[in-house]
This record gives sequence, structure tokens and C-alpha cells, in this order.
Amino acid sequence: MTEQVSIALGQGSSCWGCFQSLIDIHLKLADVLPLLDIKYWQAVVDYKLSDLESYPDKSIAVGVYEGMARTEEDVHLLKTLRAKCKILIAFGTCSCFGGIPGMANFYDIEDCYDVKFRNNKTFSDGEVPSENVPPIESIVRPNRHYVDFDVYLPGCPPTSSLILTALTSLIEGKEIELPPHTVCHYCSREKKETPVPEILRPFKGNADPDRCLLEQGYICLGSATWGLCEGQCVNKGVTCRGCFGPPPPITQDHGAASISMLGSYAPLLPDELKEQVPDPIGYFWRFDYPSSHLGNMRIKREDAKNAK
Amino acid sequence: MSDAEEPRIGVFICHCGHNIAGTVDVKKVAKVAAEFPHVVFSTDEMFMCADSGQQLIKDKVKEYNLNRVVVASCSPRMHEPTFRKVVEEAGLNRYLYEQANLREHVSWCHMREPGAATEKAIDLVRMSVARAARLEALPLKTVKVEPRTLIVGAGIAGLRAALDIANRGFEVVLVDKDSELGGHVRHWTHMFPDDKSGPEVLNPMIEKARKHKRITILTGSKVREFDGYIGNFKATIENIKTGDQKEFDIGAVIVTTGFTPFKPYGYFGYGEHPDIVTLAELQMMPPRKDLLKPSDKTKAKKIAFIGCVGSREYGKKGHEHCSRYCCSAVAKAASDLRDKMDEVLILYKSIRTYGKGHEDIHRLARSKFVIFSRYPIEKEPTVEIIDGKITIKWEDVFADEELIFQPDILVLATAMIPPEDIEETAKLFSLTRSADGFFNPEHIKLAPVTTHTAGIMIAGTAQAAKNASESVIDASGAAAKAVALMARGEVEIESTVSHVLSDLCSSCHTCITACPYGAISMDESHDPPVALVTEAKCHGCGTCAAACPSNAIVMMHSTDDQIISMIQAYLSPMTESEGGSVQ
Amino acid sequence: MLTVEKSAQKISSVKMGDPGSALVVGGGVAGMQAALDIANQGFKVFLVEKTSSIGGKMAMLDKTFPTLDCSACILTPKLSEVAHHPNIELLTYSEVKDIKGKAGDFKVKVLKKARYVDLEKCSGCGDCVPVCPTEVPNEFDQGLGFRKAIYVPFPQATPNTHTIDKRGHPACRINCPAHVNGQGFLALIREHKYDDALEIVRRSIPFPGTLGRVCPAPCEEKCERGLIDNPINIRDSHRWLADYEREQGTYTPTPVKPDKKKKVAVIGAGPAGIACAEKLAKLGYPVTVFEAREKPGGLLRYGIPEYRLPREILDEEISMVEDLGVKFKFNKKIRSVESLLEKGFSAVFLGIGAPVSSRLKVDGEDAEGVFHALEFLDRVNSGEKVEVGNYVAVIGGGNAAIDAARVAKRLGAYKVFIIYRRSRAEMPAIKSEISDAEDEGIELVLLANPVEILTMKNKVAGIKCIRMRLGEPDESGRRRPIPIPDSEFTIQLDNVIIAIGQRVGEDGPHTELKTTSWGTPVVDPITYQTSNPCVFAGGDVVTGGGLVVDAVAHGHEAAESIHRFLQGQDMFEGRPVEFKEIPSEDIPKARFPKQEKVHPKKLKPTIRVDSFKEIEQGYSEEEVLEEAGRCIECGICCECEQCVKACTREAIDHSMNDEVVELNVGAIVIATGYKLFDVSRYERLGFGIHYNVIHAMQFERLINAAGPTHGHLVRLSDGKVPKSIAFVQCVGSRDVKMGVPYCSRICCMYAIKNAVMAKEHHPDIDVTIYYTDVRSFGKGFEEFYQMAKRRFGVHFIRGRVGQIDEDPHTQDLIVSYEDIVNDRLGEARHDMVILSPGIIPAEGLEPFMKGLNLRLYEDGYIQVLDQFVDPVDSSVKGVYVCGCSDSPKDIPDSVTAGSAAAMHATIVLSKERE
Amino acid sequence: MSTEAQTQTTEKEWEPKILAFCCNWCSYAGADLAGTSRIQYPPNARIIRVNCTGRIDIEFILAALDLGADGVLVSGCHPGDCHYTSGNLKMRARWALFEKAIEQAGIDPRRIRLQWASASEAQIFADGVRTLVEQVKEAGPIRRSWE
Repeated sequence: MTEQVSIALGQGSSCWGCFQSLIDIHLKLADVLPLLDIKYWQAVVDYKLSDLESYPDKSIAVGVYEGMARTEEDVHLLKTLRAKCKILIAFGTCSCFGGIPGMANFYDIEDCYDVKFRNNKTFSDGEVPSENVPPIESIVRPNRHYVDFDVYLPGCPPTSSLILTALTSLIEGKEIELPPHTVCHYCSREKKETPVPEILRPFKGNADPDRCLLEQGYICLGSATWGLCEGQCVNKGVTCRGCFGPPPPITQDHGAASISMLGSYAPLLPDELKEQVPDPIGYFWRFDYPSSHLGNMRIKREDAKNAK
Repeated sequence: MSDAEEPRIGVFICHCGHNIAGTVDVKKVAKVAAEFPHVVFSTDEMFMCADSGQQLIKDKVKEYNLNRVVVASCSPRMHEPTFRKVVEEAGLNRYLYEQANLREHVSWCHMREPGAATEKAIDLVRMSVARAARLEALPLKTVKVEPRTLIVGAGIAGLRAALDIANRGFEVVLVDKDSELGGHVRHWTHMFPDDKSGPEVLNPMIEKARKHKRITILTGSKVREFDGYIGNFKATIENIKTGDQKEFDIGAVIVTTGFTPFKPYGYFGYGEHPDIVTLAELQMMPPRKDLLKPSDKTKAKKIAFIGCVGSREYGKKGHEHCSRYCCSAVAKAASDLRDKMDEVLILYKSIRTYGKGHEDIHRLARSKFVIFSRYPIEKEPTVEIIDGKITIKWEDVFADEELIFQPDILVLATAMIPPEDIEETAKLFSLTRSADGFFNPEHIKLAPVTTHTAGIMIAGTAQAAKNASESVIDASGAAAKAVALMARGEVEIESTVSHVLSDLCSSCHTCITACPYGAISMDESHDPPVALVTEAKCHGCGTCAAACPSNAIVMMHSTDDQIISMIQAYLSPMTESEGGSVQ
Repeated sequence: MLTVEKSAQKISSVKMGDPGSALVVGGGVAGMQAALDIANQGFKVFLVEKTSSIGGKMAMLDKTFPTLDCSACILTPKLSEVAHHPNIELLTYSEVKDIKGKAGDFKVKVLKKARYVDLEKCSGCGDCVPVCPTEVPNEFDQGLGFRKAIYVPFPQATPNTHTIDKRGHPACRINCPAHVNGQGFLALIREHKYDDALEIVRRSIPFPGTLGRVCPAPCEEKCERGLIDNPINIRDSHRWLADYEREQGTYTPTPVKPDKKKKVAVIGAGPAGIACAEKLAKLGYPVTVFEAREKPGGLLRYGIPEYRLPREILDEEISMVEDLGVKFKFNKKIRSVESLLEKGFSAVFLGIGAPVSSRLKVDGEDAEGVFHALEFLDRVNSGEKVEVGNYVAVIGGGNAAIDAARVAKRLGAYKVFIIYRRSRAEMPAIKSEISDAEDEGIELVLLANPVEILTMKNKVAGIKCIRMRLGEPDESGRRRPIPIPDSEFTIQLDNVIIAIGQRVGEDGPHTELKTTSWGTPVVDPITYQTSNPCVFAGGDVVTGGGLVVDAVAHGHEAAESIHRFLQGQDMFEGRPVEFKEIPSEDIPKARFPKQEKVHPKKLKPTIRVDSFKEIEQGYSEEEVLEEAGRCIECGICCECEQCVKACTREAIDHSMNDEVVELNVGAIVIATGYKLFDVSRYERLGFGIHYNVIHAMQFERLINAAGPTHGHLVRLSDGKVPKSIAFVQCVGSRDVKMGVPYCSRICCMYAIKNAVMAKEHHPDIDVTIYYTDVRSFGKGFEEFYQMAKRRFGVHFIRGRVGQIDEDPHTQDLIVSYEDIVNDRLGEARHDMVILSPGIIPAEGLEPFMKGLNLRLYEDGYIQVLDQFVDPVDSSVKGVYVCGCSDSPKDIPDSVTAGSAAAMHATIVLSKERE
Repeated sequence: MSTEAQTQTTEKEWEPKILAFCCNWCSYAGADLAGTSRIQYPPNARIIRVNCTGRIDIEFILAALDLGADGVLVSGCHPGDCHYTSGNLKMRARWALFEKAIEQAGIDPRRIRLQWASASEAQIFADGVRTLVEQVKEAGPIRRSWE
């Protein structure tokens, strides 16, 4: 039996889905949990932030950060975790790339306030709360702008088996080795190498269950997306939306790679393409806008605004 | 970058007389360049391409132990080959050379802005230096070529190609599914423009081919399986009757599978009367003093021809093209038959007697009072059988009135269309087909007998409708291409090709779709199969590398790393000098 | 720097090749393909191309049918492939001149024309182009624009080297004894490069100002412009250059430091002596000029009156020679050459002139009041007071006679006669001088010969002459004067001036040498060496009286001889200079409209006879520019050498010579291509008459981005975008009467392609094609034709065009045609018409026909052996044909034939190899 | 990432930084011809030569903009004229998506230009650069657009 590994798990702004996925390793938890010395996990164990702050620096073996840092409190937690832990894991796509919350960067913060607080379909004349909520950052930055991570475990959420693999490696003190392949590697559909005739919206027509979805005209980002999911969507009939982000090196621009890939299935005429893909940014950068080039430029724009 | 060797770059800025130096402060560029990362030597020189300049590079490579060379001078389109040779002479791999274009792209187009031009020159050199640091030596590769050509189709084109190649001293395997050699020409009685019959033309060729020790003739046979790449194909040829199979190692292939004459059912009463025949059928009628009607074997006195049957039909797939040979063939046949007949009529849309001597035949026919009558494109003649007689009604464009003619024989000059099994042949040899249904050449203007599949040639009517003489020229042309491959014994294949990192490949097939040359296939020896570049087929465009979403394809000599390094060197020189990454 | 000596035509010859190599004639797309396919099999190929770049007609095309590929784009890679192929040796700007032998062993002589630019050194930078003063119509752009004499035909030309277009040497230069480069300096005048222009004149003569006044200008006699209207005033143009330099004060002495040890003496400071001294000084010799008189100039000073040559001009030009470092010793009469040689001079030039007037040998010649012209002029010019009476007669018709007459007039004579035994036409004097004299009131008494000078008390009283008539021409080419018996008449006179010629003195250093019966030293006509090898002679002492410019030429030639003599070199090599005369018919004079000669201003006769003031005032800057603009640039390149200065790579060498390359090859491929039919032969179609009628190749250039309009499709008459274009087909095809019975095969398609291109440039243009049959027979052609008709809306009218007329106001064109389909005669207005020329065989096959008995068809194309079996084999074994040399073909058919010819050629070569 | 020099330059002195990608066979040759023909155009563009526009990964363009290029030009053979049959068609398809994406992301579309220019279209190439430079000058420095 190996020694217990000390671990701290923090949560930024997120849906908790990733931790849910961790819990979803089910019976395996029984094997893993005893080996973990949980130092901090607010939602599960009764620790306060001050407890975390009080640990000596680098005294915890492993830190896990789920979600992205939208509020000042999130940022503080992230930095604290980094200070206290030897290994820091970006856990889930939000933590790795910005994730779904990153799409907020498509808009100005004020627009977001409008939708969230001021005017919505269900109410109007609301107010942005100023009490009992941590101040919100005007822009979503990828977590790696604030701190360096040692390990990226993307996924929306990371699959339970991926989590188990990762935890097992940590416990055994080994490097986490993740296969570099994209979703296509795991996809069992047949490819015939035909150019895409037309881009179809997901609700159009009936897809052939055995053939590559992209070839049938459905935008499937599987070929540009890290396949740590092992192709669960595509093998169940749904196109890949890219939730695991780009394959290694994960610093590459997922959306750009997707476009370069999709464009190579010419002969699609530019006007047709523009019409058939109504929302390229939402399509190709859904999960990783803040950490993309375009997202980075968006952040620079915000920085410049704030500097004024 | 796997190269462990630390880059040691030499930078040479060319004055090009005052062509560059007149606008760009070359001394300054050389001085600034000396400070760029990895640069160990930088200088300026009057003419880099002159002997003295070339010697300078060689000397400095030795003196400073340079392993990369950057020359900033004219367009690389002009002198890249020159300097690649120089660095090779200096003992470096030719791909460790990089050129910045300070003449065509700087001094000549910014002559009035010396300051900005100098700045631009510095940036270009900075970018080139950055790229140079990431250049990799590439091996110079060749593949050997099996000295044997497979010719598929033993018509006049196939025979000509076979004889040429064999006479040139190389082996030929000549295959035809027919049991006899000679294709269509064998049946023809009225060739044009020279007054010969098919057998007269063919028999000497067939005899030579049969006797030739370097020609292996396999009639009644088909290529069943075909695989491999330029110089190294494998063909399995099967005797259709016996099913016996033979395997051949093949260096090059010439496809001369020809055409088939269109059977015009539904046009002008074809099939409704035995005396309505196609031009091809007329050509096969036994040559004798009198032409006999097929129906009752009596002497025919009146004959009519209708042109463009199944050709030039706008909007009808596979029949839009002009069949090229028919106008002249009809004119020739009409002219010949006019001597034995009372009346000869030609109904046409337009007369296309374009070739050598063709116009003379046309003129001869007219001088013999063969009647040429043009019918309107939008209103074709009608053919009815009235009282057992073939009755043609049409409107003559010039006379502007409706005419009627009752010939003893009606000949329909029908289209040349691809043979029925052309798709099968196309698949077998990875050929593409154009809208007319025939095979697509590599380039319709400048590479009409080669195809996108390296090592596979097309000739004759396999490529498009054409006449016998033109097919023969094609055949010799295609033979020249095959011989060129075999004569050298090996073929150098580009080093600047793409390369798949199989560990990273996720089998998404994107590259296969992207490649215009079919150079990428799935390597079935992997599980799951991964992409594999057949380097002999790769032309180096790099589309696959841009398309590959897994970073599994490296475009040699134009790697992502090299390109990004240039972008960084221009826009973010600080980061570059620290060797950072994009973000 | 060019020295005329070097430009002599020396043809060196080089031997190349072996029976295992091939020759491809013609560097168009078919020839290139053939060369590549042979070379790719490992055989050596010589590719001979007539023009300066490979690429052929295809390089001129804008787009190609049916794919509309940019022609240059698809061709360029092929050009560089050929240029860089290790087995291909390019011989551009070369022509096959002679051929013999048989398959496996042909011997071919190829003339490699000098391009005057070193292929190795030229980097194609084009620095030489803007400085070149000569423009000629750009044949690559089908004459629509201009190019310089130094040029690359098109940007992608291969080899990417400039070529200098030299037609030969202009007549003016050849006819000038000193070979002044008239076209050259006139060109630089036009460019306002006056210093450089003057420098060109000074290369040949040290006295541009002096000769600009006194020279009878033999150059102008042969000036080709004279055949259009009047010859160029070359003389006054270089006079202006010298005057302008004076006026601007831009002359700066450039002394030459002598680098040679051996000293040279020049005897006589006349034009010959000074010219010799000048050239020797420039060659680096220490030169001393010994002059018997007190001032230099010889006859220029002591013979020519001041009103023709102001002395300050002469003084200054001589002092410029002094500035070179030449030493002058005056009042030093040398009696013996030997003495100079003893004093340490290694060679001597004798230029003592012929200062003695010939005698008339009639009674009364020694009477008082009789002068001999040279002595008379000498005395006047020396400032001596000479008195003449009221009636003066001058005997003779040369310049000295005119000068003497006009001087006499200025000295106060009331009436001056010039008595000459032939007619005015035979008078050797400068024509303008004769009429100037007449303007001054001097009377010509022609066809009269003095028989006696009448005297009274040993003083002149009159002259008795006899009338003459002209007989057969004598040895001088002039008609012989024959006395008319009993036609004597007398004129009352106070003075007679005898000006019938001159001769050398009876004593002096020349008497030490072997002399002729005339007393002149015998000299070699090329080297001017005398019987004493150290002594050279030139000028009047040799000729017994000639032109100043002759004397200058002698001086220069003698200087060259002295230099060779002293350096121990061959005295004759490369001499005399052989000039390449341009046949007058080669000069396209029709291109130049008439333009009157500009005459320099003169003093009015009434004013000028009162003084010795200079009469001719010379040109103003505007005038000389106008006059220089009249030069029609016979030679194309004028050898002004501006390009040499501009080239920083020393790549330009005007002394380059043609070369003969002797090739030994085993097989030959002929790909000489085609020529466009000359559409101007159909006068009714108006080509060359109406501005807006052009031919298809011009249209190609017109719409090409690299063409003369940078791809803007405009009318030539007004530069406006045309609204309605017509293409006229079968112009020079399928026309038995015109000798082109065959179909040219390509015109239908290029016209349809161009029609589509016109639509692509301006979709609103209305485009009509008048055709006989649309022959869109090739792969993808019919489909392209249908697209043009249906998608682009090009109108097709079946009918021959009878006549094209021009609306004189709008320059629009009225096309009369016969619409065959609708059986009516039509008339349509178009603002631009493009004729589609047929094609005819190219020239240059004579050596093959002569040397190998190559057979052609009646229409001029090469005959092939058998259309079915051997369609690329000519009647000669080992010689193969491709491209359009055996019949018209489009690009793919030409390319295929190129490969096929290569295939057959290599079968021969491989047998040779075995 | 930002260099000091950049922030110091005043608006007036600012000259757009343009990165251009040209295919070897058409546009790079066209740019060469522009030089040979001495066609003058703004000196702002720095050309990166690629074999074919099909080689251009959209990431290159985005990285350039992210790194501070004020404009990016992509120039290649006309559709149908590709030396490699169809590489430019692939670029054209990518470009359509890319163009729409950057507009959505709030980046001024005047900063990018896709220019077809053949080897003989020197003037078109030069005009393409000039147009882009003018457009970018109108749009201002990319850094300012973040301000």
C-alpha cells in the first residue's frame, strides 16, 4: 500500500460537473479515497478558505482546480492553490481553456449584466447585486493567465475513467500519460474520403449511423478535438462539439485548426459556407475562446479599456 | 526540432550593384543582422551571385563553421537554385539555405522610401534568420524504376507506344481485352487524310510488335489488380478465358484504352431500318467496287450522312463534346463513295475539317458535287421510314426551305464515347475523368499525356476524342514519358514532401481528402490504420499540413514551426530571441 | 570603352556535341518539351532559339483555352526547367546556318549572334534600360508599345538577360572618314545628356567645334533621313555641343599622365598632327609637336577665313589637346626627320600639309595682281594687309576658291567672279558655301576655262577664257570638260586668284622619304607608315590636299600604328575597321512622318560682307533638340554606351562578336513553329489603315497585365474602353487565293477565348464573332464554346466579313458582312475589330532543305513520312518535327508532338550510344 | 509581448505592420514582377512565401493578428489556376469561415484581405497591398482597437 497523497480540490465558477464526474468513478472511489489525504474540498469536506491559506506553501502534493476564475474570489483561490500545492491540475475544460463560461467573452460584461440581472425574458428593471457577492472580473481569462499548471485534464466533464487514470498515476507517483489522439481515433464510423457536399445543421435530415458525420455534412469537430472522451458522442450518433479542446500541444488554436480542417473539405463555395455556418465563433471556439488567439485579442482589448 | 546541433547562421547581404544598395542601407542591415539570434557572421557584398560572392559563402562556412546560410539578395525564384548549389559545395545540405528577397520585394518597389525600405529589409532578414535557425537537413531521395512499361490497350496508339519503347530498348507488356491487336482501326476501310485502309496501316505495325523480343503481348487479357507507386508498380494480368494470372513488376504505365463508337438508338431511326448504319459500321462494310445495301445486298445509289450524332449535345452529360474525327471522316467517305454513286448528301451542323489535309478532302468532296446541307442546330432532321424507304426531312439553312431525301443508305456519324468499363480502369489506375467521360490529363495544356498519378500516362482516345494520326502522336509522346523514367533507372522524388507522424495521427482522413494527388493513403499495417504519405506522389503543396487538425503532418521545409518563427520574428522579435512559443 | 577597331567582325567558332546528342531547333513550347523529354532520358540536347528568349508565341498569350490558365504562369516553370536542366544547352539568339550529314551524325553550324551582354554577368536588373536613348516598337507586344535597344522581351524571359539590338552601323558613321558616331551623339542630345554626347564626338575627332563649322559633312550625304525628306544636320549638331560647352563653361582639363617611356614627335600642328598627338597622348605617350609657324592649326588657321571659323574656337580646341599634356614647339621648322630620331624620339608623325598652291600654267600667271589662293588666304589670315582691286576673278571650284572669293569681297572688291570649268554640280566646294557666296553677290562663271591672263604693263588687266562642255566622266567620276572651239571670251579684271589645287612643298622632311610622282611620301594605306618604319605620315602631305576630317582620321590611324609599332604589336590585325552597313531597305522609313530640317541662322549677306564676323550662328538648344529628334536611328543601338556606364556588373560589351558553333548531333527535332499571317494583305479589312482594327495577337498583349496597357482593354484611337467588339475569323485561313487553303486550327478557339476575356474585363461589352465554321473540336473546346455563347452572351454570326470601313469622326468601324444563316447582307458598327490571323510556316528551314534535302508540302510545312504510322518523322531519317512546323496545332497538340518527336529522336540516339 | 518602441510611436508616425502570405507560383511571382516593373507600393508588407495558399493554416493568420500585425494579406493563384490543382480553393473555404469568425469577434474586417493575383498581375498585387494598407490605416493600429 502506498502512502496517502495529500490533495486540495478547489472550485471556481463552474457547474460542478467535473467534480460530479469524479464522484462518478463509483466503486473505484472505494479504492482511491483511502489513498487520498484531502486537505481542502469545500463542497465535500468542511474546510474554510482560511484553512487552505494557513497551510505552508508547497505543503500539499496535489491541487485540483475546477471551473474558471471569473470572480476575484475565484482568482484568489486559484492563486492560493498554486502556492500551496506542488502539482496543480487544471481540471475540466473550463479550467484548461475557459470552457462554456468563456463564451461570455463574446459579449461585454455590461451586456452580460443586462441578460443576467437587468433585463431578461422573465423580468426587467433588475439590478446588478453589489452585496454578498464577490466582485466579478470584467473578462474571463484562461486560468493559465493567472497561474501555471502542471497537468491539464480537459473535458466537459473529464470522463470518469480519465479521472481514475489520472488519480491512479498520481497516487503511484507516476507522470500522467495521456494519449494524444483526437476523437476520430476512437470513432467507429466509416470514412470514405468524400468531400463534404453541403454543411447541414444538426437538425437536418437523418444521418447514416455508420458513416462519418462530417462527410455527411454535419460539422463534427472530432478530428480537431482531443479524444480523451474516447469518442462517446460520435459513437452514439452525436457530432463532436469539441469539449475536450485541442489535442496536444494544447496551446494551439482549436478553432483555427477546426476551420483549416473543415475548409480542406472543399469544394464548398465561400458564400454557401458562410450561409451554412451561421455562427463560426460559437461553433469552433465554443469551449476554448478565452485561450484562443481571438480570445486573447478580446482580453487585450479589455485590458486596454481597463487601463484607461 | 530534433537537430541537436546549435544553429550557426551566416548572413550575406547583397548590394546587387546599387539595385539593392541604392535604396536599402545594406551596411546597416548587415550590422543589425549580426545581432540576431544564432547569427555568428554577417556581411555585405557587391554581388552575391557572382563568383566572388559564391566563394565568400564557401570561405565563411569553413571559417566560422556555419551550418545555416541566409542570403539576402534578389528573389529566391531567381537564385535559390544557385545558392543551394553553393551551400552544397560548401558541404551543407541544400535545405539549410534560406533567402530573403531585398530586390524585387524591397528596393525596386520602394525606391522613394529608403528608410522604410531599410526597415523592411531588416525585418525580412530577421524573419529569414529565424526560419534558418529552424531549417532541417533533408535527405535527397530517389526510388528505382522497374525498366518495364505496361500498355493497356493495343489499338493503333498502344501499338505505336509499344514499338517506340521496345525500339528504344525497354520491355513492354502489351495487354488488350480483345483477342486481336489493332483496335478500331483494324476495321476501317476509309482512313483520312491519306488514302489507306486500316489493315494497310496496321499490319506492318502488328507484325513488328509480334516479332519484337521486348514486347510481351497478352491479348484477351485484363489487368485485374494494380498497385504500387511510380517506378514500382505491380500488375496482375488475367486471361479472360482461362482465368490464368500473371504478375509483372512495372515501372510505368500507358493507358490507351480508347473509345467506343456511340450506338445511337433513338436518333434518326437507328435500329429501325437495316440500311441506317453508323459511320463505324459503314467503315466495316467490305470494301468492294460497289457498296451494297445491308438490307437486300443490292447496289446502293444514294447515300446520306448525318453529322454530330450524339456529339455536341448541349447539356447532355457525356455527349457535350465534339468528336473531332467525324467531319473529316464523313467528307472522306463521301468523297470516295461519290465515285460509285449517283447522289451523296451530307447533313451537318458545322464542318470541322481542321487538320492537315482535311480541308483538301472537304474541298474535293464539294468539287465532286457531294451535297453539303446545313441544318439548323435547333431543328434537327427527321428520319421516317415511309413505304420501307428511309425518308429524311430537314430544313436547309442556306436555301431556307424544307427538303426531302430518300437515300438507300443513311450513315450516322456518331460520337466517340468512353468505353463502358472506363470507370473500372479509372479506379484501377487511380485516374480521374473529365466531364466528357474520358481520362483527365495532368494538365490540359502542358501535360496532356501524363496524369496526376505519377508514372501513369494516357494516350490517344483514352484522353479525348481524336483521330488516328493524333492518337499515334499521343502514343509516342506518352512513350517518351515512360522511357524517361526507365532510362534514368531511378526517379528523384522531392524531399520537400509531407510526412505523417504516425503516433499523432488519429485516422481522421482529413489529409486524404485534402491531397489533390492521392499521395496519402491509410497505412493498414497500423491498428487503427494511420495516414501514410507516398513521397513519390507528393508534390509538396502543404495543404495536408494546414488541414491536419492533429498536428500529425509535417510539411518538410515549410513546417509550422518555421512559419510561426517568421511571424514571431517580425511581430515579436523579443519573444523570438528568447525562443518562446506562440502565446 | 569601345574602340572602333575592336568592333570588327571576327567570327570565332566553337565545337560541341557528339553523335549521342540532339539538336532541337526552336524554343517555343513544342521545342522546349522535345528538349526536356530528350534530356530527361539522359541525352545532351542543344536547344537553338532564334530570339533572345525561349518561350515562343505562348509567352505572348494572355490566357489559354479552354481552362483560361494564365499563359505566362503555366509556362514560366517550364522555362526555368529548361534553363536549369543539366542536359540542356541553350543557344538563344542563334540560328542554324548550315547542316549536313545523316542520322546519327549530323554536322550543324549555328550562328550565335552577339547579344553584347554577358549571359553570366547580367543579373537582369534592368539598370541599363532607362538610360538607353533608343526606342523601337516592341515586337513582343506586337508593335503596340515601345522597347529600348537594350531589352528583355518579357519579364520572365529565359535566360533572364538583356540583349542589345544592333542592326548595324549607320551610313553617317561609315561615311565619315573619322567615323563620328552621329546616331549616338544625336540620341544623347535628345536625352539632354550633352556632356556625354560631346564625349562621343570627341572619341572620333578632337575638334567638334571646328569641324562643326568647316566640315563638308560627308556623313550627311548618305544619311537615310535624306530619303524621307532631308538629311540630318549632323555637323551643326556637334558644333552646338561644343558651343554649348563653351557657353556653360563646363570644360575641365583632364591631363593624361604619360605611362609610356617612348617619346613621339609630331611635325606640323595642322589637323592631322594635332589629331595624332591627341590620340598618342591619350594612349599615354609623351608627345611633342613641332610647328614651323608661330601658331598651331595649319590650314585651319592660315587657310580658312575667320568668318567661317572664329579663331578663339580653334585656339580653345587646340588648347584642349595641350591640356592632355601634348607639348607644342612653335617657330621650329624641322628639316630632317633623322635629326629628331637622333634626339631620342622613337617615332615621328609627319603632318606638314600641302601648303603650296598649284599653278595654272598660263601666260600672265606671274603678273602683278595675280595671287595664288593659299598664299592669298595665308597673308590675309596672318593679319597682313592685302589690297585687291574692284574686279577680281577666282579660278577654281573648291573651298579655297570660294573662301578666296569671299575674302576678296570682304577686302573691298566690287565684283568677284568665280571661274570654273565644269558646271555647278561638279564644284567640290561645300554647297551651302557656294550659295552663300552667291548671296554675297559673287558671280559664278561656269563651264569656262582660263587660257590666258591678260596683262598690261605686267599688271593684270583681264582674263581670257574658253567655254567648255561636259563630256564623258573621267577617272574622278566627274564629267570631263571639253573646250568648245572658237568660244573664247574675256573679262576685265584687276586681280586674279588661282585656286585650282595645292601640293606639297618641294623641300622639307618628307623629301627624306620615298615619295610618289606627286612628291608626297609613299605610305601604307592602312597604317600610314612611310618608307622609314619609324616615320608615319598623314593629312594633306599624303593626299596632296583633302578634307580636314580626312586629316584627323589619318592622324588617329597613324597614332594607332605608332602605338602598335612601339609596342611591337601586329600593325594590321583588325584593320581597317569593318563596318556592318545596314541595307537601306532594312530601315523602316515608312514609320517616320516627314519633318523639315532645321536650318541654323546666318548673318544677312548685306551685313556679313562688311566684316569677318562669323556668318553661321549655329543652333539654339530648342533647334538642336528638334533636329536631333529627326534622326531615324538606323542602327537601333547607337553605341552611345550609356548602358555600359549604368551597368555595375560590367556585363555589357559592345565589342562582342557573333560566334559560330559547330555542333555534332545524332538526331534533330525541328520545332520552328509558325508565323502569323500578315493580315494587312486583306486591304478591305483595314488593318494598318484604321486605328481600331488590330489582330488577335495584339489583343492578347492588350489584355495582358504585363502588356503595353497593363491589361487595360482600350481602343488604340482614343484610349477609351470599347463598347462593342467584333472578331473576324478565317483571316488568312481556308483561302485558296491567298495561298492558305488550310484551316489554321487555333483561331476559332483563341477568338472565343478572347471574346470571353473581353467580357471578363468589361461585362457590358457587346462581343460578336463573325465566323465561317466554329471549330471547337478539342478536349473541352466545345464546352467552352457553349459557355461563351450561353453564359457570356457572345454573339456568333456565321458569315464572312467583306469590308471594314472607318467612321472618320469617331474612328468607329463599320463592318459589312454576309449573314449566311439568315441569308442577308448586314452592316454593323463596332468600335474595335480584332482580326484572327491564320498561321503560316515559319522561316529558317532553308539550311535543312539545302543540306539534307528536307521535303516540304506545297503550303510550306514540313512533310511527314506517314500520317498514321510516323506522324512526327520527316522525310529525312533522324530529323523529326513537332509543334506547328508540320501543320498548325494548338498548345496541347504541339506539346504532345514535342514529346513524340523526342521519343523518335532518342531511338536514334540510343542506337548511337550502344 | 508589446515592445516598447511600439507604445512610444505617436499616432502620426504609426505605420501599419502587415504580414502577407503569398503562394510561390502566382502571387510571390506577381510581387517579383511588381519589383521588376518598378511598381511602387507601400513598404508595410512583409511577405512569407509558402508553396500554396492551401498550406496556410488559419492559425498563422490569427497568431499574426494576436502578435500585433495590423493587417494580414493572403494572396494566391486565382481559383482554378492553382499550381497544385485546388489548394487555393481550400484556402478560400477556410477564409470564408475565418472572415466571418473574426467579424463576430469584433475585429475590423478591413484588417484582412484575400487577394487573388497571378504571376503576371503585378499591378493587382501592388494594388492589393496598397488597398490593405489604406484600409488598415483607416482602421488604425490594432493595439488601439484594443483601447
